Amino acid sequence: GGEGGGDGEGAKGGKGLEKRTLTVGTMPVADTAPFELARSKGLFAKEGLTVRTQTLSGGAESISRLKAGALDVSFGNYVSFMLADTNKAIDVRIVADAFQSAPGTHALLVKQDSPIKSLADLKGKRIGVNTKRNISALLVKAAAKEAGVALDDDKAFAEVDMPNMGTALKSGSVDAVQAVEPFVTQITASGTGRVLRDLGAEPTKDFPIAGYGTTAEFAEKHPKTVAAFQRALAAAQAMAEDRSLVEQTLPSYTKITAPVAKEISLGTYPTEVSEERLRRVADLMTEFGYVKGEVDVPGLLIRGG
Amino acid sequence: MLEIKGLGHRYADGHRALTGIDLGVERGELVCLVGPSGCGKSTLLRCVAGLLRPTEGTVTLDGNTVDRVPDGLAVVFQDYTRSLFPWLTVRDNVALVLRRRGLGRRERRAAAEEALAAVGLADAVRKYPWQLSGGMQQRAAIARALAYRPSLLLMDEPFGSVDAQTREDLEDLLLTVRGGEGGMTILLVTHDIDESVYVGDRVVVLTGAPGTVHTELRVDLPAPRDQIATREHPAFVALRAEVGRAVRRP
Amino acid sequence: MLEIKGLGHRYADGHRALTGIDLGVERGELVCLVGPSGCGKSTLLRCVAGLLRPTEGTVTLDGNTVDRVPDGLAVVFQDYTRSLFPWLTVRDNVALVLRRRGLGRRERRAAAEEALAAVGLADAVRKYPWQLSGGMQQRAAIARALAYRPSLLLMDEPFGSVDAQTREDLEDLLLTVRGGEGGMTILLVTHDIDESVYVGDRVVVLTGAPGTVHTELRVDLPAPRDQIATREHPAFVALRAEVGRAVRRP
Amino acid sequence: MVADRARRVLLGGAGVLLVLGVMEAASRTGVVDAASVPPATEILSGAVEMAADGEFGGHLGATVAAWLSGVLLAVVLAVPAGLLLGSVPVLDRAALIVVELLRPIPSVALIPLAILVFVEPGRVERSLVCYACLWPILLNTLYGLREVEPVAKETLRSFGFGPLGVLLRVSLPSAAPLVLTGVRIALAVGLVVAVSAELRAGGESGLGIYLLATQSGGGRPDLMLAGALWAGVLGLLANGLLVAAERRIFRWRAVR
Amino acid sequence: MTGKEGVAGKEGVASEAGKVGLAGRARAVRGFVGRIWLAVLLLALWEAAARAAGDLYFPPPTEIASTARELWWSGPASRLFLSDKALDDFGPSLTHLLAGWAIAAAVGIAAGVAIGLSRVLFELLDPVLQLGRAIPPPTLIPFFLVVFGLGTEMQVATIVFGAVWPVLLNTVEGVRGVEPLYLDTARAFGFGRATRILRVVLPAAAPRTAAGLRVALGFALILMVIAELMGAGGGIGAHLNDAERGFLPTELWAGIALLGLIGYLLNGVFLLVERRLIGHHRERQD
Ligand SMILES: Nc1ncnc2c1ncn2[C@@H]1O[C@H](COP(=O)(O)OP(=O)(O)OP(=O)(O)O)[C@@H](O)[C@H]1O
Ligand SMILES: Nc1ncnc2c1ncn2[C@@H]1O[C@H](COP(=O)(O)OP(=O)(O)OP(=O)(O)O)[C@@H](O)[C@H]1O
Ligand SMILES: [Mg+2]
Ligand SMILES: [Mg+2]
Repeated sequence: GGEGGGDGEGAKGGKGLEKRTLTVGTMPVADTAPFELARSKGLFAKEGLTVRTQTLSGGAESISRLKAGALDVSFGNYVSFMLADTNKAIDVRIVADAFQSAPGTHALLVKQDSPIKSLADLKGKRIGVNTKRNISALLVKAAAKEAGVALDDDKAFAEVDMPNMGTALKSGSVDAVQAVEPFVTQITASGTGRVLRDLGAEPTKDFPIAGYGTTAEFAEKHPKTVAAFQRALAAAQAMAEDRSLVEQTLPSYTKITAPVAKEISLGTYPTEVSEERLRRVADLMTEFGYVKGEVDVPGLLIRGG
Repeated sequence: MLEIKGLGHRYADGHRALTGIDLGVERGELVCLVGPSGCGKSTLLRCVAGLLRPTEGTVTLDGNTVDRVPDGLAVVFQDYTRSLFPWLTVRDNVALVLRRRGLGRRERRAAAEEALAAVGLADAVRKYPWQLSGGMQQRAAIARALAYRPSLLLMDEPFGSVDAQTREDLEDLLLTVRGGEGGMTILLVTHDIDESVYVGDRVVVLTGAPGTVHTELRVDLPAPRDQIATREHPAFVALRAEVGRAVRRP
Repeated sequence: MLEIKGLGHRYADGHRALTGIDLGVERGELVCLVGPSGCGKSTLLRCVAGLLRPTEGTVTLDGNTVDRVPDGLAVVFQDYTRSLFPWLTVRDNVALVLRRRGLGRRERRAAAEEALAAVGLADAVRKYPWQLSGGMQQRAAIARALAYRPSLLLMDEPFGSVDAQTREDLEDLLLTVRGGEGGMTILLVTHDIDESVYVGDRVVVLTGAPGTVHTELRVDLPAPRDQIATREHPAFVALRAEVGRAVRRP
Repeated sequence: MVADRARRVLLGGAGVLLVLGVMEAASRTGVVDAASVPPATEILSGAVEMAADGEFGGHLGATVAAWLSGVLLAVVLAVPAGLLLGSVPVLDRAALIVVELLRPIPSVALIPLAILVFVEPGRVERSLVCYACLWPILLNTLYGLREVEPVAKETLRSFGFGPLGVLLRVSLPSAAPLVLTGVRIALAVGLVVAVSAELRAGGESGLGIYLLATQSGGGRPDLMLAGALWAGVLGLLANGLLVAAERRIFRWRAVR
Repeated sequence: MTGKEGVAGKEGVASEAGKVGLAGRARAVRGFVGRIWLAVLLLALWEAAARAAGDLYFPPPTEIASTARELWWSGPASRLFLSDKALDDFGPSLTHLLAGWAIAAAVGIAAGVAIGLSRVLFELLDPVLQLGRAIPPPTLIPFFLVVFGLGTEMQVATIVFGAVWPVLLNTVEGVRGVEPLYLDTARAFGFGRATRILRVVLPAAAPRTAAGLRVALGFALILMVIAELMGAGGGIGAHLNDAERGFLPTELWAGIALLGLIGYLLNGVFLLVERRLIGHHRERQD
C-alpha cells in the first residue's frame, strides 16, 4: 500500500512510492551499461529507489525469479520475454528498453582458415549459438534466410556458452559461431576466427535485443515505483549516448578492460519502449515458428501513468 | 519356570533342526545340554532366548509365552568373537549391557572391571576385543553375561576356547555366581561330558537330525562341588560314563 | 625342517606376546602346543605361517627364512567362522583352495566333497557356511585344510567346537591323513591335554605373559594309536599327568 | 603417528605435483591447445589472482555456506530416514519406489521449480544441494545397516535392549563407516551442485556467480579452471576434515 | 507383472495346483500392494493439491502423464508406441548413459581395488582424487571441448567423470574393510595376488561396491542430463532445456518424471542382477 498521498511525478526522496527497494536481475554484459551508470551516478537514489541486484546467467530463470517474486524487475532478451508471455508463464510487462544492435555488436564467425566463404556455404554445417530458439539463433536464421539457406534449430545449431565460443571454433567442434561483443573482438583479435557476417546489419539492423521486464501484477501494484525506475533508467540511457561514459562504466561491472572497451562495437541504448520496434522481434519469432500463434505486442506495454 | 513344549524349528531353507522337544527347567536349576555337533543345541537356545521364532511348539517362561526376548536374560553366544562389539573396549562392551540395569556411568565401569577381573582379564579392560586372544575374548563374553546378573542365563559352549586350568576356574566361578541371591537359572551347552556332570543339576542329552531329547539325567552330587573331590566321587564317574554312552549311541 | 630361533613378537600396541621361543620340528612330526589362554600360541602359529612378521628372532623352513607365506602350507584358524568365505558354499570354500593344486573344476569338486564327507559333512556340501552349526563350520575348515594336502599344517584348536565322539573321529582322521605319502608336518594348538598326548609326537608347553617355552615332552606311545588302547596305556596316563602339571604350574 | 602424517602429506603432495606437472607439460608441448587449456602454472596464478581480489572471499563464503548447510540438512534428513527405513521393512518396501523415482532426478533440472518454491537465491541453492545429497547418504545408510553382524545385534537384543537400543548401539556404530562414506560422496556432490547451480541460474553471490563475471570480458579458460581448482581445494579440505574425524571416531577400524 | 500371469497360467491344472496358484496370487497381490501404497498415496495427494492450487507451474500428475504420452508414447504400436521424439530423446541418451556407467564401473572398481590394497597408492592419489571429484563439471567445459569436442565423447566423458567417484570410494572402503581373517586365510593357502583379489577381496567388498554402483547409476543419469544441458545435442537434457526456455512447465515436469521413471527402471534391473550375483551373502537374517 502507498504511504500518504504522493502527488504525481517527481516523488522526491521516495515519497509516495509503493516500494522503495527494488531487486533487479542483471547480467555483466555491455547491454546493461546504462543501468550500472544509473546506479553509480545515483540516478535511482535521486528517485528514492534503492536497487539491489542479482546476477542472471540466462533468460529463462529470470522469468522464474520474476514469477516467484525473487526479482521485481529483470533484464532479459525480448525473445525470452515474449515466449514467457505467449506461453502464459507470466504476464510480462516491458518496463524499459535496454539495448539495440548496431554494426559489429553481433556477428557470425568462422575459423580464420575456414573454407566457408558465405552464408550459402553454411548448409549442413554446425553453428554454435548461445541458446537455441532464442535471440542469437533468430539473428542467424534471419540472415541465413535472406541468403537462401534455411537452418533447422535442432540440426544446424549447437549450444555453446558465450565464453567458450572461441574454443569451440578453434577445436573444430563447430563450423561457425554466433558471438556478441566483447567476444567478437576477442575471437578476431586473437586470430582464431574471422567475421563471416555482421548480424548488426540488415535484415536485423538496429534490432531490439533486450529490455527490462516485470510482471503485470507488479506493474499494476507499483505504478509509481515503476515510473520512478523508468525515469532514472531513461536518463541513464540518454547519457549512454556518450560513448566515453559507457567505456568508463564497462570495466566497473564486467571484466572488459578499458583498452578493450575502446575497441569493441557498442549498440544503442533507446530511451523508450516502442511497440513498432518490438513488433520486428515478434514477427521474426512467428516467422520461424518460435511461438504458436501471435505475440500480443501491445499487451506487453505499460499504458498510462 | 521355563517350560518347553513340543518345540520344533525348521530354518528358512527348509532344514529341520529341531523337533518335538519337551523340557522343563526349574528356577535356580543349572541344566546342561550335550549332543552331537549340529544336533540343534544352539537353535534350541535361540528359541528360548526369543531370538528365533520356533516353527512348532512353544516356550513359556514364568507362564508367559516367549515371543520376544524375555527380561533378565543373558546369553553367551557360541560365536563369541562376533558378539563382542569391535568399536568398544572390553570394559565398555561389558558396561554397555549394564545400562539396562539402571546403573550410573561410574558404577557400570566399576561393575564391568570387577566382572572382568573375575575371569582373569583385569589387565585387558582397556583393550579392544580384536587385541585379545580367542580365549580372552570368550572370557570377556562370559564376564559380560555374569556382570549383568541375569535371572536366566544361556551359555553356548562358553568354555570351549580356554585352557584346562582356566576352564576349571570358570566352572567354579559359574557355580559361585549362581549360588548368589536371586537364584540364576542356567542352560549350558557343552561338549565336555565331565563338565556337564560337574556343573549341572541335570544333563539333557540331545540326538540329531532333527534334534530331539534322547535322555535326561539328574546329577545327584554333594552340594559344594570341588574340582578334585567331586570328580573322584563314584557317582560322578558313573554319571559321566552314562552320559558318554548316551552321547555316543546315536 | 622347521626351525624357530629366539622368536619374539610385540604387537603394534606395545603388547609383548612372545619372547625367546626356540623350537625345532622335524619333517613328518606332529607337535602339540599347549598353554594357558593368552600365552601366545596363536601368535606363534601366525609367525610360522608368515602372516605375522616377528619382531625378534627368525623362523626357517627347510633352511629358508620365512618372510612370506611358505608354499604348501595350510592353516585351520582358531576363529574358524571368520575364515570361511560367506559368499561360497561349503564345497566351494574347499574347492577354492584346491585351485593351487592344479586340479580341474570337476576334480576340485570331487576332492572337496570327499574331504567334507570325511569330516561328516557329506549332507552339507551345498550349504553356505552361515547355514551350519558352529561345530560343522569348524569341520568345514578342517576339511579345507586336509583336502589341500599341505606339507606343513598349522591347526589352532581345531576340535574345540565338536562333541566328544566327533572329536575322537577327527583326531583319528588327522592321524590317518598324516600317515599318507609325503609326510605332513603338523603343529597343533590344543587346550585338551589328553588330546595333545594322544595325537602328538611331542608336546610343547608354553607359559604366558610373554609366552615362552616351559617344557617339551616326547610322547613315546605305540605307533598305530587307538582311542581305547592308547588312552589306557600307562605311559599315556603318566604323560598326561606330566603335561597337566606343567600347564598348571605357572 | 607424526611420521604417519608427514608421510601422508608428503606422498599426497607428490601426487598433486605429479598431476600438475603432467598438465603443464601437456599444454607447453602443445598436446592440448594452450589457449583453451592453459598450463598448470597459469591456472595456479589465476587462482592466486582470484584470491587477491577482495570480492572473491565473499563469493567463496556464500558458496561454502550454501554447500555446507545443504549437506548438513541432507545428513539430518537422510540418516534418520535411512535408520527408519532400514529397521521398518514395511516402510522400506513402500518407500523404495518413491526413493528410486526421486533419486535419479538431477538437481539442475529442478532449478526452475526450486526458484519458484524457495524464491530467495541462497535457499534455492541450499535446497538443490540438499536434494542431491540426500540419496547417496540414504543409500549408504541402508547398505550399511544390511551389513551389520547379526550375532552382534542378537547379543544386544538378548540383553533386553529394545529395537531402538539395538539400532543406536549396534546398527548405527557398525553402519557408521559406510554412512560416512555416503557423507563424503555427498560433500563432493553438494559442492558440484552448488557451483553448477550458480553457474546455471545465477544469484546474488557465490563462486559460480564470480566465475560468470570473470567470463564477461571474453573467454578466460584459465580463470574458469582456476575456479575449478578452488572448488577442488574446498572439496579436499572438507574431505580431509571428515577423514580426520573418521580416524578419531573409528580408531578401532584404523588400527586393525 | 509376469509373476502374476505365471501364477494365473498354472491355475486349474489340478485342484491342488489351483489352490497353490490362488495362494501364490494372493501373496503376489499383497506384495505388490505393500510396495506401491505409499507411491499411490503420494500421487493422490499431489493430484489433489495441484488441482486445488491450479498453478500453471505445478500441474497435476495426470496432466503430466498425458503430456508425456503425447510427447513420447504416441508412436505406432510396432515401435512399442514410442514416438519419433522418444527415439531421438532416449536412444543416444541411454547409450551414453550405459557406456559412461560401464566405463566408470570398470575404472572405479579397478582403481578402487588398487588403491584400497596399497597404502602408498592410497596416500599418493587420495588428495588428487578428492580434489578431482569436487570439481564441478561445467567449469571443465573448455577442457572437455578441447579434448573431446562437442558430442558423444564429451558426454560420455562427463558421465564417467562424475559417476566414477561413488564406485571408487565405496570400493576403496570395501577393500579396506575386508575381514582381515579372510585375507589371512587366502594368504595361508598360498593364493596368488590375482586369485586373492578376484576370489576374496572382490566378493568380500562386493556389497559396498554394489552400493557404489547403484549410487553411480543414479549419478550417471544425472550427469547424462548435465552433459546434454551443457553440450550440444538432443536427448532428455535438451528436452528439459527447451521446455524451460520455452516456458512449458508441463513438458518440463514430464521430462523430470521421465527421468525418474528411467532411473527407476535402471535401478530395478540393477537390483535384480545384484540379487543374482551377491544375494546369498546376506540371506542370513531370518
Ligand atoms: N541359519 C541357518 N539356516 C539353515 N540351517 C541352519 C541355520 N543355522 C543352523 N542350521 C542347521 O541346523 C542344524 C542345527 O544347528 P545348531 O547350530 O543348532 O547345532 P548345534 O547343536 O549348536 O551344533 P554345534 O555343536 O556344532 O554348535 C544344523 O544342521 C545346521 O546346519
Ligand atoms: N592384534 C593384537 N593386538 C594386540 N595384542 C594382541 C593382538 N592379538 C593378540 N594380542 C595379545 O597377545 C597375547 C597372545 O595372544 P594369542 O592370541 O597368541 O594367545 P593364545 O595363546 O592363542 O590364547 P588363546 O588360547 O586364548 O587363544 C594376548 O595377551 C593378546 O591380548
Ligand atoms: Mg552350536
Ligand atoms: Mg589363540
